[in-house]
Amino acid sequence: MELELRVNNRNAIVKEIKREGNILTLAVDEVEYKVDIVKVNKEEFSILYKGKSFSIEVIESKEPKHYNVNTLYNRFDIEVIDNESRYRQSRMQSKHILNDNTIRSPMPGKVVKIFVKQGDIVEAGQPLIVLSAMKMESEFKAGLRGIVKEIPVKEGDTVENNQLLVVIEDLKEK
Amino acid sequence: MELELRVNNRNAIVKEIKREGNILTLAVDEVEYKVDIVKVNKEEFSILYKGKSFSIEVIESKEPKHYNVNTLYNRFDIEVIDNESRYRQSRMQSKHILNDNTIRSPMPGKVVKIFVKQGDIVEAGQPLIVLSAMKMESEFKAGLRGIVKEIPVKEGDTVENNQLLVVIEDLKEK
Amino acid sequence: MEQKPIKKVLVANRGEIAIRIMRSCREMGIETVAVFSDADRTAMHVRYSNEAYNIGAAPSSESYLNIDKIIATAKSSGADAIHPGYGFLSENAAFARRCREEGLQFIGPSPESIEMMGDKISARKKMIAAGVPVVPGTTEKVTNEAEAIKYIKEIGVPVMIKASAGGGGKGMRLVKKESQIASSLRAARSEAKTAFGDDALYIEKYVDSPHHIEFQILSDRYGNTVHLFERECSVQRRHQKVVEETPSPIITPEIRSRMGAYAVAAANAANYEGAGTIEFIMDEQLNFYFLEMNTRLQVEHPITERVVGVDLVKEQIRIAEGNKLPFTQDDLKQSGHAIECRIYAEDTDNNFMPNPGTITHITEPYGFGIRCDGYVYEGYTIPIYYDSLISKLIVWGRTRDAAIERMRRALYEYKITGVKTTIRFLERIMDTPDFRKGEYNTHFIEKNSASLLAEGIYDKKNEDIALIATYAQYMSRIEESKKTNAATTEKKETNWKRQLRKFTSRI
Amino acid sequence: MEQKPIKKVLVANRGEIAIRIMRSCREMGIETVAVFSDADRTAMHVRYSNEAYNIGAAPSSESYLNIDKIIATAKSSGADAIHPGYGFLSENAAFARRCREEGLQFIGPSPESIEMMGDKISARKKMIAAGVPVVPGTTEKVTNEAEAIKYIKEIGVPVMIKASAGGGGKGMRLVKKESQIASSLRAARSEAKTAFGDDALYIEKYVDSPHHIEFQILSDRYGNTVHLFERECSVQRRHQKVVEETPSPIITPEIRSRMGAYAVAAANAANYEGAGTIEFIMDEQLNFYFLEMNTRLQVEHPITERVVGVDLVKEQIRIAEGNKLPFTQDDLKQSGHAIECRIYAEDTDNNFMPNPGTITHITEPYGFGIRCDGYVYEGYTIPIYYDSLISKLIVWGRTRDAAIERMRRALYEYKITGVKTTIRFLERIMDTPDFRKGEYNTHFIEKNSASLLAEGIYDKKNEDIALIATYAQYMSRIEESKKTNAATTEKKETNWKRQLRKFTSRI
Repeated sequence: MELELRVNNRNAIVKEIKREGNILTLAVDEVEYKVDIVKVNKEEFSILYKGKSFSIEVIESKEPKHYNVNTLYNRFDIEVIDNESRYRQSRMQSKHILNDNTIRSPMPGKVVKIFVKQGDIVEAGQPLIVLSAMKMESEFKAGLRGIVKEIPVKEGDTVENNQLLVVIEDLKEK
Repeated sequence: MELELRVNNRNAIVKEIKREGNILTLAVDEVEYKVDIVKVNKEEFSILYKGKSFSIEVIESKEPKHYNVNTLYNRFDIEVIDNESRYRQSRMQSKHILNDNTIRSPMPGKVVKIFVKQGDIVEAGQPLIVLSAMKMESEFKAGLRGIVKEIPVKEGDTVENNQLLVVIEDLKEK
Repeated sequence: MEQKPIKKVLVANRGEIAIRIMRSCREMGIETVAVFSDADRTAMHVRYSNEAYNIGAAPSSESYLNIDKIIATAKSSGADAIHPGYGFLSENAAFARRCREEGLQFIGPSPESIEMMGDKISARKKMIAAGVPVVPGTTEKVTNEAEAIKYIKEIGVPVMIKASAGGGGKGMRLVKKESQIASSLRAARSEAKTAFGDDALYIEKYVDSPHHIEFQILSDRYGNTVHLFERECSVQRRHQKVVEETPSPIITPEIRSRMGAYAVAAANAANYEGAGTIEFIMDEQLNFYFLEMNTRLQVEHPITERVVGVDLVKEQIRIAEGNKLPFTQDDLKQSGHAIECRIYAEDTDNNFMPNPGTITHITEPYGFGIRCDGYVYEGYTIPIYYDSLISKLIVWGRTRDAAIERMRRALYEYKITGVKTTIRFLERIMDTPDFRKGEYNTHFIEKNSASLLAEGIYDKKNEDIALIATYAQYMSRIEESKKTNAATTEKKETNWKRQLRKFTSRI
Repeated sequence: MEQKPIKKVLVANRGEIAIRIMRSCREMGIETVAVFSDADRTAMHVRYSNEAYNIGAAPSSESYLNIDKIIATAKSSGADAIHPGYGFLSENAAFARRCREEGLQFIGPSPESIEMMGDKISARKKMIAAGVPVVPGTTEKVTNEAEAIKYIKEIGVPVMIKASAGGGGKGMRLVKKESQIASSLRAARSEAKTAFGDDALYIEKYVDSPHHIEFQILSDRYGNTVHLFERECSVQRRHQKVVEETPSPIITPEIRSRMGAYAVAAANAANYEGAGTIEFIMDEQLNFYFLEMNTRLQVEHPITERVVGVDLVKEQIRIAEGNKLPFTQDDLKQSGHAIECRIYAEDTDNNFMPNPGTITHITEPYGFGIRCDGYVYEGYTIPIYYDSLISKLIVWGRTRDAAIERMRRALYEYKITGVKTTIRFLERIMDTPDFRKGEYNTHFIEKNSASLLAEGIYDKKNEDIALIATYAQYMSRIEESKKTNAATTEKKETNWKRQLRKFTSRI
């Protein structure tokens, strides 16, 4: 078995070499590991590697095929890369280019105030929308000069993490 | 929906009458309840009934269709009675009659000593087998006079909860 | 001595403080009533209480601040007292007065004391009269700009302009140069007007690099007041406390006893009843000045409980029942050292943006000298409407060093998955030399922000081990879902299936 | 003063005590090495340590008692010290001696002290010489039956016959009538021979309705010894402690200081180093007698830690490093009251039969004054080979009443599902009037067994609510499995599938 995993901007190949009971030999990229691994409950593993003991939580994230992995000292966000996620990734990257033109909510929250309406011309740095979460208000500003193309939310709406708030069409692009 | 549940030697019928959002109206035997019920995680429920708050754990037991149910002050062992378990129950009851003739382990443990062998005639009260669990040894005695019919374990064996240890054939029955 | 035992308490709050209050009630054999908003049906305080009632929509203005609804719930549930916790209605004199009018025991001071200490200017006056040192500044509300400019020039910059009705850093302006006076005055006034509906200001000499040190007091209704020593609260981020400890690493026994005596005098001047806190600011030369009084329980009260050995919530309740304090000042001693770390659901890599969401996993620390006052649980979704404080980790050690060592160990053990938290940030505070040495003031976080917010150094070996565990988890998950498939091949009647789906999507 | 810092400790134990020791090590910056048997690969101490090594088969004789293997593991892992915990090798002089020979620091007393105090008769002699009161009885091993009968007739029944090499109640017989002497002697001798390979006995005057009170001591290698006051351990079931508290509800300050002085004298007479416990029995008239010394950490040490404010494991390590005690007797005070409840995996309705098994769910108590030292976790299967103690719940209160109130609250919050535990039984102890009043001796459980073991009174309303919750859970489970079915309709290559199954059934 072979699996591609992504962690901290690194794409690593984990390849199984041999298995005997709990003893698993595998290669992470070019490095070979022989570990004693047991699953102690639904989300926790105990790994012994050269005598060192690692107690590791591997928890499914809300995002598909993402895992939050906690060791004693570090936290990792690890993604399983398969054909489906490769496709998603390439799609996301092409989206990323447009990021300056769109504002997405970085957390769940509530729309408190919208300063602009569709068709408005906005300057870079102009406040567009105010979000409130947990008693803290955050103001979001235009990243460039442009025309407000879309505002798919209204004041009072509750928004999810990463939800689209405002789309601006770059005037220079025209 | 209607469900038969068994708790503390009582067989109760839980019957759903009406549901609106979290508000569930149902009858437990003849008593009607209108409760506000939410599932807060995989194994826990919060029930408000006439203002009283109940935080309840409902945990699947190792036995099929059995639940360990914990409220703040009480613990219950509740069984779902369906056709399958009715059949099992009747089978168990017929087995129960033979109980005096068989010894089962009341806990997981290890067989330390077996005093008898197949074919031996034993008297009521005669020690048959010693089990050890967690540094404590327990001796099991014959419940009646009879012939040792079967000893499906041997010294040193690890046994599960409820595993058959010794079968004795009643001499009087002959 | 008029005593009236309390049998049932309505807790007009949520989150960790509601649970904390209910625990003491349960120990005292007192029943508890929870109130909750639409967003809090699954919250822990609802689950922990004996009774629970919905009091309105998610925004706190429509629920936790809804005086009429809370009073009505207290009466219909048969509660004889209300504990306000901190925040929400805890320093609302109108609420305390309503309780009194309705025959409900408010567990806290009288409305008159709340009013007197709630208004910064009247509090300042009262303290000056009681001989408690205050920061040099105006004793009357300033509404006239020319007057204000004249006064500031008199006492000299730097000064702090504050809203008289204020709190939480709103309507506050620091003036460092004379040229800023006019614009700062205007800005402060406009903010004060918006935030509190009152544009009255007052002006104080600004204390540079101050320490924030507060004293816990307890007063009964028979004029007895004790203090329970200090809490050092100088680790702050944007006027929000982050770490507190007691004893303060900087004050001397002589200063401690002087400050304690002033704290008692302040409480007596306010004709106080219950638990309260006298906040002081202290400059580099250890000069200290009364800042304000908090007429309620503080978030950081557990460090005092641990070092002095007094359950403050139980004492609040006993005082409200009309009992005398069960101890005198001489009975109270500080023993060892306690530290509290506040754990917020915030994204420290993203300007401490609040991070509500669902808790997917939680592992809490345990062992000698550890206390963890939280309220979130596995599967719980933290709502967007309220405070981002999710837990308080309190440790005790025989010495300050032992307490820091223990806090580091406890933070290592503490794991919350599903939302971002400040746990790693707090670990770094424990490792910062200024904190270790006890040499810090309210500028600590700003001063050390580079190291506190630096990118994590990942150990490559740990990363590979994490990848191996993820590989194993992924494989085992695939297998599990296959097993489930194999196990559930029973056929069910279609209509019945649909009914079930309807039901379970609701619970 | 010769000091040698310890950098890595091998913990030659398992269960809660191994975790407890590792926590203190981690706070001190000391690395930990766990050892485990085949039955303990998934045990918490393996997961909590820095390193972990298998040392043999499940029976402790082949693993946790395997001196050669443990010593070899310590050396190969580079540990410089070994902490034995309690039980297993903790009072094994040969093990302590091997450590010394191999250049490993044994965290505990010298083999000579262990030997001297391990043999009941030599310990008695030493105590008599040191002026410590002992129960009237033989000072030489008794092997001659006629002699024994003569001696018993001299001091008069009731007497207790004990195995000289004994412990844990084995080889012990109470003789109430002269007619029982001969048969009891024979039975005790035969049991002693089987259990310890040594049939030497000794005879003591039997103290009826005794209290079991012990004193914690700490000694450094420079002749300094302090005591950390008493623990009242009279709540016992078959000589197993169940609940412990400190201070003792019955002793006076005057008796406390006398007992403490004797405890220090006893430790000095044993030329002791490290943490140890002097056990006394006390009769109704508060006469007390030395019973034995435990030359190791006790299960119940946390109540002393809480009330005296000392981390005993850290002090053990510091003493083993060659440090002087950091405090004198005058520095140590008792503050408040602590109680420990031992939680066993036992079926209280079935003669306290051990109940190993898999933990399906666990909810632990939290809040002010609560400490929970456990080692089991959700999904963990408790093996059949070792002790049935799964957790210790320790609470503190300003007064004894406050501590009892808090213990009741904590026991209510504590829920362990999957194995039967003694939690409900402990709750009933807290509710028993004799315990509440502090009027109990070692016969407490026997005396109150009717109410302690009575059938639970079920509240019919609670039962119906439990049925409703079960109904909802059953419905929602059916729905979930249906959803999973719908979600996993992907087709996979057959060979690959088979591989996966092989893999995941092993992890």
